[in-house]
Amino acid sequence: MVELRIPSKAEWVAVARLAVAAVANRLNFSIEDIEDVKLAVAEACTNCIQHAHGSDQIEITCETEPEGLTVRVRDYGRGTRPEAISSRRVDEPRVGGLGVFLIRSLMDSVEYDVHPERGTNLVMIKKVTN
Amino acid sequence: MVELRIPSKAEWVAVARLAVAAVANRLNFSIEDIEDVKLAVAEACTNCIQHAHGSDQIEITCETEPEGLTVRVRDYGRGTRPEAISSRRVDEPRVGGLGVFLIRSLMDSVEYDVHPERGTNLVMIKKVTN
Amino acid sequence: MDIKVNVREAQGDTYVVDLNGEIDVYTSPKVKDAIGDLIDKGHYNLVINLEKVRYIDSTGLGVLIGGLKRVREHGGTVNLVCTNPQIKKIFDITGLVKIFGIYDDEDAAMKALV
Amino acid sequence: MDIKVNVREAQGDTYVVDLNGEIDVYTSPKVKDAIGDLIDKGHYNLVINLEKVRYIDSTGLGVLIGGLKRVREHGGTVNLVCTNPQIKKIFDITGLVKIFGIYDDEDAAMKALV
Ligand SMILES: Nc1ncnc2c1ncn2[C@@H]1O[C@H](COP(=O)(O)OP(=O)(O)O)[C@@H](O)[C@H]1O
Ligand SMILES: Nc1ncnc2c1ncn2[C@@H]1O[C@H](COP(=O)(O)OP(=O)(O)O)[C@@H](O)[C@H]1O
Repeated sequence: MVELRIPSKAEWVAVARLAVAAVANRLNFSIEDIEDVKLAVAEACTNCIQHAHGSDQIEITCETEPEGLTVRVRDYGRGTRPEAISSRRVDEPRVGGLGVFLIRSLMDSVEYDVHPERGTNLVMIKKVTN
Repeated sequence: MVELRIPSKAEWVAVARLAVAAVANRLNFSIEDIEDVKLAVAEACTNCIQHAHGSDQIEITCETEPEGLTVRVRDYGRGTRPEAISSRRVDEPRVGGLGVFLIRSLMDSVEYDVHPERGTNLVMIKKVTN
Repeated sequence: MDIKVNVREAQGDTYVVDLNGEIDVYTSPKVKDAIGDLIDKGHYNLVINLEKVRYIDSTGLGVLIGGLKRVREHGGTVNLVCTNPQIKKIFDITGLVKIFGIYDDEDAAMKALV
Repeated sequence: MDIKVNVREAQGDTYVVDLNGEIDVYTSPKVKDAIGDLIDKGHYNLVINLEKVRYIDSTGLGVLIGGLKRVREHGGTVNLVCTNPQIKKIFDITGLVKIFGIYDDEDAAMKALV
């Protein structure tokens, strides 16, 4: 298991996505799959920074198995209502609301554990296809 | 502070050096400086893997300040005698013994805290020059 | 991990914004400022060249959508140049292909403006 | 993060080992095996082409030194092709420039063998 902790600040999101991409690189993923994982991790971290008020750190853990990669992203900030974690496509130009949608689209399994005080715990899995 | 924990296995050293390089990228380092930091971190992790028997994890932490980057690499394995952490140049072809020498050459400050049971704690600093 | 932004005037009253690097939550404010400046100065027909963008996330998409909304209020438009397959895929998945004109080269993006 | 190894026969009884990628504690065994195989088969004059190597650490250096030691026992030698300034610096710092013949292109490394 690889564990990473970054400050909940915009400048460190790139560290998280590059580290997780490096982990994913050890599995039999295509370049496209690795890009998917990178973006999903970045979206999850961005949401911690923008929405999880009161949390100063983000914890990212990666578990690798031959069949796939499990990434957990969690914060300890004020969480949201489960309904907020919905996702939508864009039919008219509206800013925002794409992060969770992208996470759900790019990963094979996405589970949000949302808690108003304990923060948000996201577990997502990308499967190795070939 | 950015914290990373990897299994003490050869395949994860690349994750450590890429993550630390990404952290270093946020400071005003030259590309050459970033390469120096990358190699020093990799050498430190390689030594944990090859010499710190009984430790299954390596902890890497990065602290950034405008003046420079402090990287700590520590294991919890069987440590060595302080005299072992010496360094040498190569005058005849001999395999091994270059890791600590490179760390000392590439970083601006290197401190080893070596303990036979508690493991090895390496603190190294790279200063921003310009 | 960073973004370079370059703004240049093209034919007519169109402006081209060249982006080079990665657009994420950290770098997108720089892109937002560049586009906002152009719009503030009354330029409503823009080509944003993403050919050298290796990575974009939802905050980057948000900046592009925000720019498009603002120029549309003045009858203008934003066309994108994009060839990177991963980034094209993101525009596809999010349905943004239906909202932006996305072109393979700057010439085509330019012609489609006027 | 990975290494590609390609071995090819050149003029005389010399062999060229092309390396492409990063040589570290994880990937160096692959390089060691390729060089070891050549030596086991009685080839003692080698050019190792590092032009496409972006990164090398002390385990990679150790593999090169180990190869050199073995061929020298048979009167052979290992010449390196290396242009990357960071990697040249590592050979410099460690004093390995004095032990290896390091050349800017394969032709020069080849000529210096014979
Ligand atoms: N880590 C988190 N902590 C608190 N709320 C979150 C978190 N992640 C997502 N959310 C909620 O989910 C909503 C949808 O997120 P997203 O799709 O990324 O769009 P946006 O961030 O633009 O609102 C957010 O507005 C927020 O209410
Ligand atoms: N993390 C560590 N745990 C235990 N011993 C260490 C550690 N780091 C360095 N050493 C000691 O320092 C010595 C010199 O290391 P180095 O210069 O990298 O050469 P090498 O690894 O080839 O022996 C090692 O042989 C080992 O005894």
